[in-house]
Amino acid sequence: MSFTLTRDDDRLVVDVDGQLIVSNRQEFKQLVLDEVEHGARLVVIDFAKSAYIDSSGLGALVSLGKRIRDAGGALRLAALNDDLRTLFELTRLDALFPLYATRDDALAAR
Amino acid sequence: MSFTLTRDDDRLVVDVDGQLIVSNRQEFKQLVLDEVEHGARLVVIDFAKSAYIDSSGLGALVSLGKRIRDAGGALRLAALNDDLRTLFELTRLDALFPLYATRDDALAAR
Amino acid sequence: MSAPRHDWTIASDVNEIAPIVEAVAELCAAAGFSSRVCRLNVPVALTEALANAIMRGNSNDPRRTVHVRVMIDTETLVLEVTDEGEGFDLERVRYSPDDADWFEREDGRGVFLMRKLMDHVESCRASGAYGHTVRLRLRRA
Amino acid sequence: MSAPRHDWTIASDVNEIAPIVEAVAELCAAAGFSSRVCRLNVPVALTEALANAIMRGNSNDPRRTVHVRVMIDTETLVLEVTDEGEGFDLERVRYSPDDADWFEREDGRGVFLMRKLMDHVESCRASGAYGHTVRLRLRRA
Ligand SMILES: Nc1ncnc2c1ncn2[C@@H]1O[C@H](COP(=O)(O)OP(=O)(O)O)[C@@H](O)[C@H]1O
Ligand SMILES: Nc1ncnc2c1ncn2[C@@H]1O[C@H](COP(=O)(O)OP(=O)(O)O)[C@@H](O)[C@H]1O
Repeated sequence: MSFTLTRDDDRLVVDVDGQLIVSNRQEFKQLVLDEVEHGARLVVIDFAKSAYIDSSGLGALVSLGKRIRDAGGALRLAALNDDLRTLFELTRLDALFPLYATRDDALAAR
Repeated sequence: MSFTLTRDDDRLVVDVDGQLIVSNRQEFKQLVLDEVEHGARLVVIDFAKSAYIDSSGLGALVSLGKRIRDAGGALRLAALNDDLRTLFELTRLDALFPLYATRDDALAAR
Repeated sequence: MSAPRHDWTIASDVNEIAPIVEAVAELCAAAGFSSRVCRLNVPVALTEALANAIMRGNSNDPRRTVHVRVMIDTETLVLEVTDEGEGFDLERVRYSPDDADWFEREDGRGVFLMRKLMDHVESCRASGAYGHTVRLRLRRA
Repeated sequence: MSAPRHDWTIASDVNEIAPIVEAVAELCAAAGFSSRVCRLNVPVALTEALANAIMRGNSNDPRRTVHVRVMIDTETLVLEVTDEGEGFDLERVRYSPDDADWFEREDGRGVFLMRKLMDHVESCRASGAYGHTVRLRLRRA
């Protein structure tokens, strides 16, 4: 399980390698919030290497999204497999986050 | 499931064909008590064709035993398979009833 | 080919007990439980649980039903018997041969026998489920 | 040859969750449940139940343990997660996307997800058993 952060100006991409769940939600939130404190405004979470997420992971995304929007930024999710998409649909949280096919789509979108 | 009663003077043998359980305990008790009312004093229950018994069946035997002893008679159990023996041992009710190998043993015993 | 039946809903009538017990004993035999368990432990313990569900839980009310569910895997057999009653505190049922009237009372040996014949007996009224359930568990010897 | 493990006792530490979830998903795969169920429904629902047992039931107290039991037969998967807490009334947990703050609150979606991913979720403090158990049930599709 690891998070890889790639920062480019005010853009941050976080690769989630493994599952974003209760045991790492705090670390994940803290890593992203630190970057937001230091100027990141477009945050893309890349789930290409992630199988699923639990309610804690979803909750972390909800609260991060709010914090980032409050800072004038945006949180975008990319490369979700079908199972991950299902979780966002079941919880209707897909209404809250734009879901992109790839990180590049997410970064390129207006 | 059936009970077959064989009466010879003050001796009664009841063949239990099937399981003596909650659904037939009343019928069983009534059949035997009727015979006791009409003079049966040595009552032998033959379990050769019976696989097991439940707590209702055991309870019926306990209360019958008491009624028969109160009438000056005796209740004896015969031809119990291993499973039936186990049930009497687990509940320690083997202390209450003499267990005989065959109905003839039960009838012959002093 | 369909899997054999693993659950049943019956009316609150003690005559419903024997056929269910027979079917469950067959499931246990098919799952490889010992013949002793299939002949003695399972039939007697299940008969007790069903009788209590019908007579105690459902007070013999013919409009109430009893639900039986069997789970068997490679290690364990679980029998669940659900009635429509209020349930009871199984922990407080402690009647045993050490009690003075054990050798005189007609009733009251059902829970004792279930405990002797199964590895674990529990009772619960689950939040999120209907009714009251007695759950019997037996590990393969 | 011994049967794969079907129950575990773990400390109240969320880092214990992932290995158990993986082992259970493997049991489900071996039992022939669909890969979707093994990848999504079982891991997420079990993670929720374990997280609640550790954090809510046992209040993260390291001296308290959580017990997990898996039952799989030809029709049904049952997961039992037992903590040492007082339990709770699952019926009263009804938080859903229809609630005003659903899209803002960080917590509170665990039970909702378990219900969506499993066929049946129940909670009980059994008389005759230790602790409080959440039981998840899923029928094979
Ligand atoms: N399903 C049930 N619902 C409510 N109470 C029950 C149930 N099963 C058992 N009990 C209670 O536990 C007591 C003991 O049960 P048991 O040992 O089977 O003896 P018996 O049923 O012969 O009295 C019963 O008398 C009843 O009060
Ligand atoms: N094992 C448990 N023991 C006690 N309470 C629990 C347990 N599981 C859940 N709860 C209660 O149910 C509530 C809702 O749980 P859940 O939907 O998983 O959301 P969350 O745990 O994120 O608050 C919890 O806040 C807690 O009050």
